[in-house]
Formats: sequence, structure tokens, C-alpha cells
Amino acid sequence: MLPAISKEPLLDQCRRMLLIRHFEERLIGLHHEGRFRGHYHVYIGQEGTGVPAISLLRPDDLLFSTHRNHGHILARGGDPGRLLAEILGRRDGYNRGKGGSFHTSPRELGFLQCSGVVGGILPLGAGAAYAAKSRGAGQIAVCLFGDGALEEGAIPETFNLASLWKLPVLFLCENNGKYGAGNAVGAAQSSTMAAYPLTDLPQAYKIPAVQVDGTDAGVVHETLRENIDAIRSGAGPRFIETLTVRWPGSETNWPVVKAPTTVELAWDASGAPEDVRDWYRNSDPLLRFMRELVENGHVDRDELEAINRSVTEQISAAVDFAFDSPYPDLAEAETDVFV
Amino acid sequence: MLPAISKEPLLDQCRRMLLIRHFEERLIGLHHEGRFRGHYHVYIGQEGTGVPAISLLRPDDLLFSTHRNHGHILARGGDPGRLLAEILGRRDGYNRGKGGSFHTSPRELGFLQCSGVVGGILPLGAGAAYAAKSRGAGQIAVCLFGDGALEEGAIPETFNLASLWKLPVLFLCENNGKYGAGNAVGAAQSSTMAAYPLTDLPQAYKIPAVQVDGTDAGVVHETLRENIDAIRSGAGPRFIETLTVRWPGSETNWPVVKAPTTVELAWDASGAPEDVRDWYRNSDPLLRFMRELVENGHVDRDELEAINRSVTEQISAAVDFAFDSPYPDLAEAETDVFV
Amino acid sequence: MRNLKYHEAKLEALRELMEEDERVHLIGGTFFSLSPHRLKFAAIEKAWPDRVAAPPISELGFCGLATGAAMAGLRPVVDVTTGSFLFEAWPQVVNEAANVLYMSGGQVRAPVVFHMLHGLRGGGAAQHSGSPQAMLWNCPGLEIVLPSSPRDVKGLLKAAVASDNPTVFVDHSNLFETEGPVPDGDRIPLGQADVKRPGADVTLIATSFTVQRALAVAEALASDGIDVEVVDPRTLVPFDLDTIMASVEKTGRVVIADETHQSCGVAAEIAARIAESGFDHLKGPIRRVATLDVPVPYSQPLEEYIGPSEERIARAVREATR
Amino acid sequence: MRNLKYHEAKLEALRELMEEDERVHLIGGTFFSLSPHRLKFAAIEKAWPDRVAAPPISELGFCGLATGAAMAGLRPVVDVTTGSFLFEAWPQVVNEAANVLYMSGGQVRAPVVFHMLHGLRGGGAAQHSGSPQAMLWNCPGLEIVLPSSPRDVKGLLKAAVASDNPTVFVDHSNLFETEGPVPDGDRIPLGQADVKRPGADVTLIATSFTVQRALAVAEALASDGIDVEVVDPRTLVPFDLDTIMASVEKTGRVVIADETHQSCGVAAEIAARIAESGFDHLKGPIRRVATLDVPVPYSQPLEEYIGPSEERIARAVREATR
Ligand SMILES: Cc1ncc(C[n+]2csc(CCOP(=O)(O)OP(=O)(O)O)c2C)c(N)n1
Ligand SMILES: Cc1ncc(C[n+]2csc(CCOP(=O)(O)OP(=O)(O)O)c2C)c(N)n1
Ligand SMILES: [Mg+2]
Ligand SMILES: [Mg+2]
Repeated sequence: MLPAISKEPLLDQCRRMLLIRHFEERLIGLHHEGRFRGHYHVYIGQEGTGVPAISLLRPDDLLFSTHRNHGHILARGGDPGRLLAEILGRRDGYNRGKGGSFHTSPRELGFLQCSGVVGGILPLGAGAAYAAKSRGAGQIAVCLFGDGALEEGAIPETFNLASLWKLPVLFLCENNGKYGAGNAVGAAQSSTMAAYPLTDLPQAYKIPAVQVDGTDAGVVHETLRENIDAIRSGAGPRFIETLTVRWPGSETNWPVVKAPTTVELAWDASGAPEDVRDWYRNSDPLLRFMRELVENGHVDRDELEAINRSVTEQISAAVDFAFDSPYPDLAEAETDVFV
Repeated sequence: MLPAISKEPLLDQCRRMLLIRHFEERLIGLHHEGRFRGHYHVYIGQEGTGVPAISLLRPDDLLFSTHRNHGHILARGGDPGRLLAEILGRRDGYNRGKGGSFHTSPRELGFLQCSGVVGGILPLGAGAAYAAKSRGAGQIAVCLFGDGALEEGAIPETFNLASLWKLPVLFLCENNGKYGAGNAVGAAQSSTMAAYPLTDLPQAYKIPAVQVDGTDAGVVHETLRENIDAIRSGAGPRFIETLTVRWPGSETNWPVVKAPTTVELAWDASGAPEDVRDWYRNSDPLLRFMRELVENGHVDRDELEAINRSVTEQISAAVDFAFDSPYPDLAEAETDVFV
Repeated sequence: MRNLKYHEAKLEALRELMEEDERVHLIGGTFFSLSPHRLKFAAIEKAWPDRVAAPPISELGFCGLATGAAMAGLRPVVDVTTGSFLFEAWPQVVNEAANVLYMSGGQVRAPVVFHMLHGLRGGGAAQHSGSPQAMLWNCPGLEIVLPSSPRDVKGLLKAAVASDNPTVFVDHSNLFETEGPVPDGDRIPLGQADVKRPGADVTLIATSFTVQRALAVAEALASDGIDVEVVDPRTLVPFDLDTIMASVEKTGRVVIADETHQSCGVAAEIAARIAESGFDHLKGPIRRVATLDVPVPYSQPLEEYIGPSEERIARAVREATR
Repeated sequence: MRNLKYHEAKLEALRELMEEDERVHLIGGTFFSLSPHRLKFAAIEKAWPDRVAAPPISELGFCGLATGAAMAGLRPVVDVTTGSFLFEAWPQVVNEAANVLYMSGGQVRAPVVFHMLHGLRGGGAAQHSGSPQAMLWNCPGLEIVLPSSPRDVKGLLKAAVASDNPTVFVDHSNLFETEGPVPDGDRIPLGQADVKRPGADVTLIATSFTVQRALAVAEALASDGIDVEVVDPRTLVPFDLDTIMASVEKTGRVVIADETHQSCGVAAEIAARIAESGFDHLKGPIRRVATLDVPVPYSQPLEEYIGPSEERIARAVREATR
């Protein structure tokens, strides 16, 4: 279903999902062309979580993300040019080239840390919530992380602290391992986690926890709206797990685009290679969102094409911007160690 | 109730409980006399867990304990003289004086590590169980630890590993915080743990977990017998929590004996100071054990007095032995860093 | 100027910090370890119940929490009790707090203070005697503070909290009863070494509790005609090499006494810096008096043997001036 | 003697270890990082499915598990991927594994090997480029091994597993394509430095991947008439000071090139030891070429700038011989 909001914000969400998708597909292309080095992770297939979830936040809310942060930054209104510049290690990147893909973290959008250490942000997010609570202005902290993070001991420690101190923090777990390789359906979400469903773990700490379909932006939106309201009003932490099927392009360590996203693809996936067709038909939150927009009469396919075109143009401009940005001066290597 | 075993082993258990009790009471006295330095923790009030539990182990089982380890060592048949010598930092201590109270760890009794780091032994115990499993001879590993350990992230990580890999490890949690200061009855066992009952945490990881009354040696014995059998036969890890009321003498950082233990005390606690009388009447596992031995006709009070006397004599000899032991040579400071 | 005991000066600093800045929160409260002075801390808990939190035994979680709170605008002082337990929080300290300013390209600050008591304390054995400051000096992004007198503990604690950087405050319980003058004033800027005793013959650099031992050795050797200058860096990061080099240029002889283990310890780094910048001034090898490279033994004579005792310091100073 | 690539020699060592001793278990399997060679490791997993375990993302838990398994009689080799992630396991490594033999008075051994890839690897940034060996050298009780050639990686890995002590095996992915002779033979005893290139003018001590850079610099400077002796300690603990001092006595000039951060880094300790034992042989200050004291930047030119580059090493050698 679609989020229960009016047409303009719906189209805005669609636009952001497309922006994320095209950004990542382009990024993969640039990497294959050898135009940047370093490891990176893409958000494709999880747009149905990040976009509706982040749309519900206030400007003063505080965000923490992981190595899989590009989508969160763009969902929050980040500039794809500055994001890409950071991934390229350029001076105009959000972190002036010092952070790179994993750590791009625009403070002006409320991001305090994107950590490449699995689980690293959860204690930090609880701390930001501690600060928010001490100010008492309804501000909340949000931790966006993957299912794997629950395997780190920092997480149960954080659940305990957040629960005991009723901290205003949203734990948003993006479980991209549904039907993951080697896992029986209904068995462990991750082959290396005995606590399943994952919601059992926060619940053991008396943190209300819900599992939802992460390909259904409407359900994500509705669930998060309720829970964010609760957190803001002082009810303490909440844990939401959104389940998505891992995008087949990211099954190896180095992503590959097997079927470039088009508006067309939402209605006809026959052009996609057979082994990935099912994913685009049944598990892609963006294509589903576009179909629902049309089915519900908000737009027709031509209008979607127009949005899509403007997004791809925006990406092209971003790519030019990023590559035009120079590397930082060498002197930059020795600044920012201390204030 | 009493453990469902015959008279001789019952009396042996009684003897070991008395040995622990008198050892600790004497130790406290020695500390008050300024005869040794360093911090230490006593096991008084938990004898109803350690003695029956450890009686069920095989000689080749592997044990891990914490800062509160004296009782476990004596329950396993440790020599009180060598234990005390270690606490005094003497050459004849189990660890040649290098470990001290927290770390006394007799390898010959199967102890591999007593760690002063809260939670530190759980990963180690799972590892010993991993080794035991690879040998496949029914050997198990046992971790003896306090309720506070569950607050450390190492513990959930270990639960996950032990559960996924079906390791033959017994997690024996001695919760000495029942009715602890500041905790409402039925609320969190520890004021700093949101997951309660504590068994909720291992259960989230699909580890069968049971909570029992730690002042009732019979229940402890029965529960552990079943669970140890299960672990040995390959059923994977088990978690048992034994609940005891913290001995009032150890409420401060430096323990105080307010009512020295006698056989008499089991039947008449009126001689104990008023503020601690209730503990000796209702929460002392040793006094209860002695009463049940008499009630069940295994012994009369005179026989208990005789056992008690022989234990106190044993302690006196141990004290002499320990104080006669010299400090290690200074050259010892530089050995055992590497094999 | 008032004379205060070290524990009094420390308590005063904590109280003033709470009074002066409501962004200061205390997470954990064993600033006075098991000493009787811990009871005095209760008054602070009572006066500011909303700003003193008693966390679970989750050093990793609550050090990270304090760091996140700092990133979001507070000035938390978090207590991990013993230096050995900072290891529990290592990922949050060295991977998150130390890196955030740099990684973010200067966007995000984490003005958190990590407090602990380090070192040989009498029976702490291998797992309660940790001195993590040498390891931390190898991790850029953390300020490291080592007070050694009543004046320093007050002035440096206030400066550590005022600093916009993450700071590790490494205290020593053997100092608690030390008495000394404490000005009414204020912060001691981080990065200023202190000549604790002027002297002409040899530069004895010492840190933390070892400063007190160094001073005792200096007094004792004075009667033998050896005039020892005792220099206390007070902070390792930032490090005041100038004050130290001024002393080395004068004396040409250096002994460094410090309680971290010898290999890659604090004394190693100070020695390497002096040998780099002051090679031509040196009249002989730099001598290190560090904790021997063995885990800390429990037994009293062994523990005393491995530490930077007055005897070992005196021997090194005599050798250096021979 | 056969010529092998580094990754081939490493794989061969792993295979032989599995074949020769059934107490060897592998916990974790990213011995070859993200490199294509990781696929070859699959054959080992297939051959010994019961002795290769894929743990959850729980470095603290599984490093402790490996340590406990070692205490109970196995010889586990546990992989934590990146040096930065060893920090997650810090309490088990420095508080448990390092202390158990000593604390137990010699009763309990923990022959575990902790494996990781350290250092500047091209885009690893602040949280994936850790080099924990300097911090670990400050923790007595751990052996530390740093291979730099195909022969060394094979011989030292086999020796690390054979050792009865806990050993940290710190590898570098930039070495994988290095080619060199590998004898059929066996272990290289821990504690033997290796003169990787003899020379008369200056002693250039280097570790891990930096050895390869040092050799390149030595070749380049040879044409300028500077005859550089490159010495690789190969293990920090145990440390072979004799071989190094023999070189220093010959040359009188020392440069130390190493990828740990400068302060309290590996170069600091080596410098301090040489300055202590060899002061009279030194003709000038010991020069350190270490990673600058800043978190590791992502951007390529900045990352190259802060590391011990050939350019920086060459400059230091020239200065030392001037
Ligand atoms: C502490 C730590 N250990 C290991 C890694 C290596 N690593 C990077 S991503 C990843 C998987 C994380 O899974 P999940 O949290 O589900 O995130 P996803 O990549 O699926 O979004 C791992 C193990 C790491 N970055 N940090
Ligand atoms: C990692 C760590 N943090 C803090 C401490 C200090 N400490 C010693 S005992 C203890 C309480 C432990 O409680 P519990 O596990 O219930 O054991 P009990 O003493 O009640 O038997 C604490 C916090 C420690 N030893 N280790
Ligand atoms: Mg995932
Ligand atoms: Mg307890």
C-alpha cells in the first residue's frame, strides 16, 4: 500500500526513491569504469524503508547510519553531488574527502556518525537520545542499521541502557537477508543469529518491537509514524525491523547492475535477466511504489517518466560536480585531529 | 528439600558447605586483622548452588569462575590451605601467588580461568565447550557467574555462539540479588537490567533456561542433574539461574561477619543481631541443609557438631599452612609471561 | 593559597563543574574507587539526581552512550572505574570517539571525558591494574591527561571538561591523600608541562603517581649532591616538548619514570622524541624506569618489584649522572 | 627453491597446518580479505568442514571462544578480518588471553593465533586501517608476528600455530602479490630478525609491508652510493635486538620505517631500545618514519601522504647519512 499522505509528498517520496536508485546504479557503473577506489555498499532494494521512515523525522532529529548510508542521506535531502564527491575523496564531499563512502555524514542534515564498525552506532544513538531527553524538546535519535548488527554485543548493551533510561531512540533495523542464501524460510533471518525473529532480542529488554514488510512503503510509513509519535511523547525506545529481499546485484562484494531501473520495468520485467526477474517483479519496493501510484490514480506513467528524467539529469549534474571537485590539499591531512 | 542422593554424599555436601562457610568467615577475620591486603569477595549464602552443582561434574569437566570463586574451588575439593596461600600471595598458592583471590584457579581440578572481568569467562567457557565437542567424549564446560554479568555484551554474543553451534556448556548464573537493595520484589533482579527474569535473555537465543531457588540445595541438584545430562548427551547449552538473597555481611565492599555460623544457629538464630536474623532463618542455604539433614533422619545435631569441629580444625591447619608459606622469589615476577 | 588533599580538590572540581555548566553529566560514579572518599560523592548525586546516572555493567555501551551524548551537545564525564575496564569500551573509544571529528571533516565534535583510575594499586593483579594511556597515545584523536597533585587534578579536570575534544582522564588512587596548594582559580591549560622541582644535573621526567616518587627520590639524592629536575608533562596529548627540551638542554641527562609497561610505553615515546630533537644535547643514554614487561602479579613483593619504585628510579638517576 | 606468490605461500601454510595437526581449527575465514584469492580458501573449508567455523559478527565472543578452546587443548587460528576489528575483541585478547599463563602461575596455556590484515590498504579510512601491533606490544603476554615475504608468511604462520603462547599474526594485504623463494622446509623460529638486504652505511629497520618499500628505497639509493642495510625484525615479541644491534654497530645510523602511528608506535620502542643499548655507536639521531599521528583519511592523496611512503623513507635515509 501507499503511505496515507497526499499526492505531493507521495511524489516527493517517489522522487527520492528514484534518486537513490539512479545514484547507486550510476555509482556501480563508475566503479566498474575504475573511476574510484575503495569499498562501498549500495542501498538498492531498501528504498521502501529509508524514504518513508526518514520523511517522518523532524529537522532537529539526530541520525546515525552505517556502511550502507547513501540511501539514508539522499532520503534526508542530501545533495548527490556532495555525496559522490565524498565517495571519490574530493574536497567538496560532505566530510571534505576524509570520510569516504562508509562515513559520509552530513551534520547539516542531522547525521552525527555513519560508522563502518558493525553495531558501532547503537551506543552513540542512545547517547544522542540521552542528550535529547535532557533537553526535553521532543527531539529523537534514530539508528539505522542492518540485521547483522544484532550479533555484536554492543547492541544488547544499548538495548538495556535505552530501555532502563527510557531514551527517545528509534532502532530501525533493515533486515536485507530475507530468503538470504542458505537460510530456510522461517528459520534464522541470518545464518549466524540464534535469536529469531530478531524482534525477540529487543523484546527481551522490554523494548516494543515490530517486524514489517520493507518492500511495502505504506506499511513502513504507518508503523513508523505510530512508533515515532510514541518515542517523541516519552514512551521510550522502539525497535522496528523491515524485511527486504537482498537485491541480487549486491550478492557479491562488488555490486553489479543486471537490469537498469526504468519506469517500464515496473510493468514489464521481461527484459531483465531471468535469474533476477523475480526480484524486480516481487521484491523491488520502488517499482511497487510506482505501480501503486498509478493504480491509485495519483499519476500516469508519462508523469513518472518525467520525474525519472529529471532525476537522471540531476544525477548527471552531480557526477560532473563531483569529478570537477579537486582532491583536498595535502595540508588537510593534518587538520581536524583536534578542534 | 535435600538432593536425592544417599547419606554419605549428602554428608559430604554438608561438609563442603561448612568448609566454604568457615573458610570465608575466617578470611574476613584475617582481613579485619590486617593480615592481608587486596580486595576479595565471599561466597557465603551461595553454598546451596555451588556444592550440589559441582558435585554433579565429572573430573574431566572444565570450569570457569569469577571474582566470587572461593566457594567453587572448595566445592570442587580444593585445598583451603593452597587457596588461602594464593589469597595471601604466597608461593604455595594454587597460582604461586601471582593470581590472588579473584584469579585462584586450580588447573588440577579442571579450572581454566577465574576472571576478575565481569562477563570475561563466558566466551572462554564456550570455547572450552567447543574443544570438548570436537573431542566428543561427553566432557562439558561450566561457567559460574553472577547476575551482573548479563549486563556485559560478551554474554549475549556467547549465548548466540553456544546456541548456534550447540556447544556443551552450562551457564550457571548465581543471582545473589534477590530482594536486593532498591529493587521492588518481582521487578528487575538487578536494578540495572531491563531483561527480567534474566532467563528471558538466553531464551531469546533459544537456550533452554530455568530459574530455581538457590537456597534449596535439593532443587538445585535435581535441576542441574537433568540439565547436565542433557548437555552431556549433545543437546546444546543450558542456562540455570539460582536465586539467593545476598548475605547481609557482604552488603558493603568490605564484608563483616555479624553472626558467626554454628550448628546451633540453624535452630536458634536469636543470638544473631536483629537486622540480620531473618537472613539466617530464611535465606541461609547451609543452615537449611543442616535442618533438613536432621529432619530427614540422616544425622542428629551431635553428628553435625562433630563435622563442624573437624571442618574448623581443617581451616586452622589451612591458615597455618598458608601463613607458613613464604612469598615467592622476586625472580618469579619475570617467569610465566611466556611458555 | 589553600592547602587541600588531592581527593578534596578532585571533589571540588566535580562540584564546580556541575554548578557551572548544566551540560555536564556524570555517567558512573566511582571517581574515588573503594576509598572512604567515595561516600562524599553521594552529595553530588543528591544535589543533581538528573545529571548523575548509574549505568549497568556495560562499559562499551555507556562509554558509547556518553560519546553520543557529547556529539549531541552535552559534556559527559563517564567513569569506567579501573583502567583495565576501559579495554571493554575500546571500540567506542578508539574507533568512534577518537575518529569522529576527523572522519566527519571537522563537522562533529565529541567533548566527552573518560575517567578512570590506573596502575599498580596494591593487589589489583593482572586484571585490575591497567594503565591504558600508552595504548591510547598510539590512537590519534584523544587528549590524555595525567594529574599528579591536588592543584593539577582540579585544574586539569576542569580543562578536560571544557575541551571540545574527547579526553581520557587517567587518575591514580595512590594520590588521594597527597596534600598541596590549590589556587582558587581555574583551569590548567592542557599541554603545559610542569617543572615540579628545578634542578641542574639530570632531568627526571615522571607522570601520575610516579611524580610523587620522583620528588621523593630527588629529595633523597640532593643530600648526595645530585640535583634532580623533576618534570611532569601532565598531559601526553597535547605534549609539551618545549619545556622538556629546555630541561634536557640544561642537564644533558634524562631518566623517564612511568607506570605503563615498558614496551611501546609512555617512556618509550618520550625517549624517542628527546632522542630525535635533542640528540646533540645528550651526554648519555636515556634511561627508562617503567613497569616491567610482565602482567601485574598479585603478590605484594612481586608487584612492588615490577613497578617504577623509588629504588629503581634512584638507581637510574645515579647511573645517568655517573 | 620454489618461487611462490605470497598468497600462495600463505594458503600452503594453512593447508599444511590443517593436514598436520587436527587440533588446528580455523574460526573465521577471511585470510585473504576481499582479494580474489579468498575463493581459494573455499577448498580448505570443503576439505575440513568440521574444523572451519563461520562465526557471527561477534569478534569479542569468537576471539574469546578461540582462546577458551586453546586453553582446553586446541590450536585455533581465529580471523578478525581487519586490525581495526581486533579492538572489538580487546578485552578477551588483552585481559584474558595475554594474562592467563601468568595469572595462573604457569598452569594454563592459551596457544591461540589471532589473525588480521592491518594498515593502509587504499580507501580503508579511519575505521578499516587499524594497526594494533603497537598497542599490543604494550601488553605483555602476547607474541606478535609481522611477515613481509612469501617465505616469512609460511614459516612464521606455522611457527605461530606451533607456539604454546597466544600469538597475534598481523598480515598486510598489499603483500599478497609479492613473489619470492619459499623453502620446502618449515617453521621460522619466532624471535629471529632477518637482514633482508646487507649494507654498510645505514640501518633501515622496517616491518610488514613497509619492508618491501624499504627494499625499493635501498635499491634506488644504491645508485646514489648509499649502501642501505634493511633489517626486518619479523616478530616484535620476542624481539631480536642482537641482530639489530650488530647492524647498528656497523653503520651507526638508524632509520625505522613502520606503519603504526608514530606516538608510542613500533618505531618508538625500537628507537628507545637502540638508544639505550647502542648510544655509543650512534653517529646521529634515530629517525622514525611512521604513520602521522592523525586518523587515517579516506581520500587517496591524503592517505598516501600520512603513511611511510618510499619518498619519506628515502628522505629520512638521506638525512641520516648526510
Ligand atoms: C565490527 C565489524 N566486524 C565486521 C565487519 C565487516 N562487515 C562489513 S558489512 C558486514 C555485514 C553486515 O551485515 P548487516 O549489518 O546485516 O548489514 P548489511 O550489509 O546487510 O546492510 C560485515 C560483517 C565490520 N564492518 N565491522
Ligand atoms: C568489566 C568489569 N566491570 C566492572 C567491574 C567491577 N565489579 C566487580 S564485581 C561487580 C558486580 C558483579 O555483579 P555480579 O556479576 O552479580 O556478581 P556478584 O559480585 O554479585 O557475585 C562489578 C561491577 C569488573 N570487575 N569488571
Ligand atoms: Mg543485512
Ligand atoms: Mg550478583
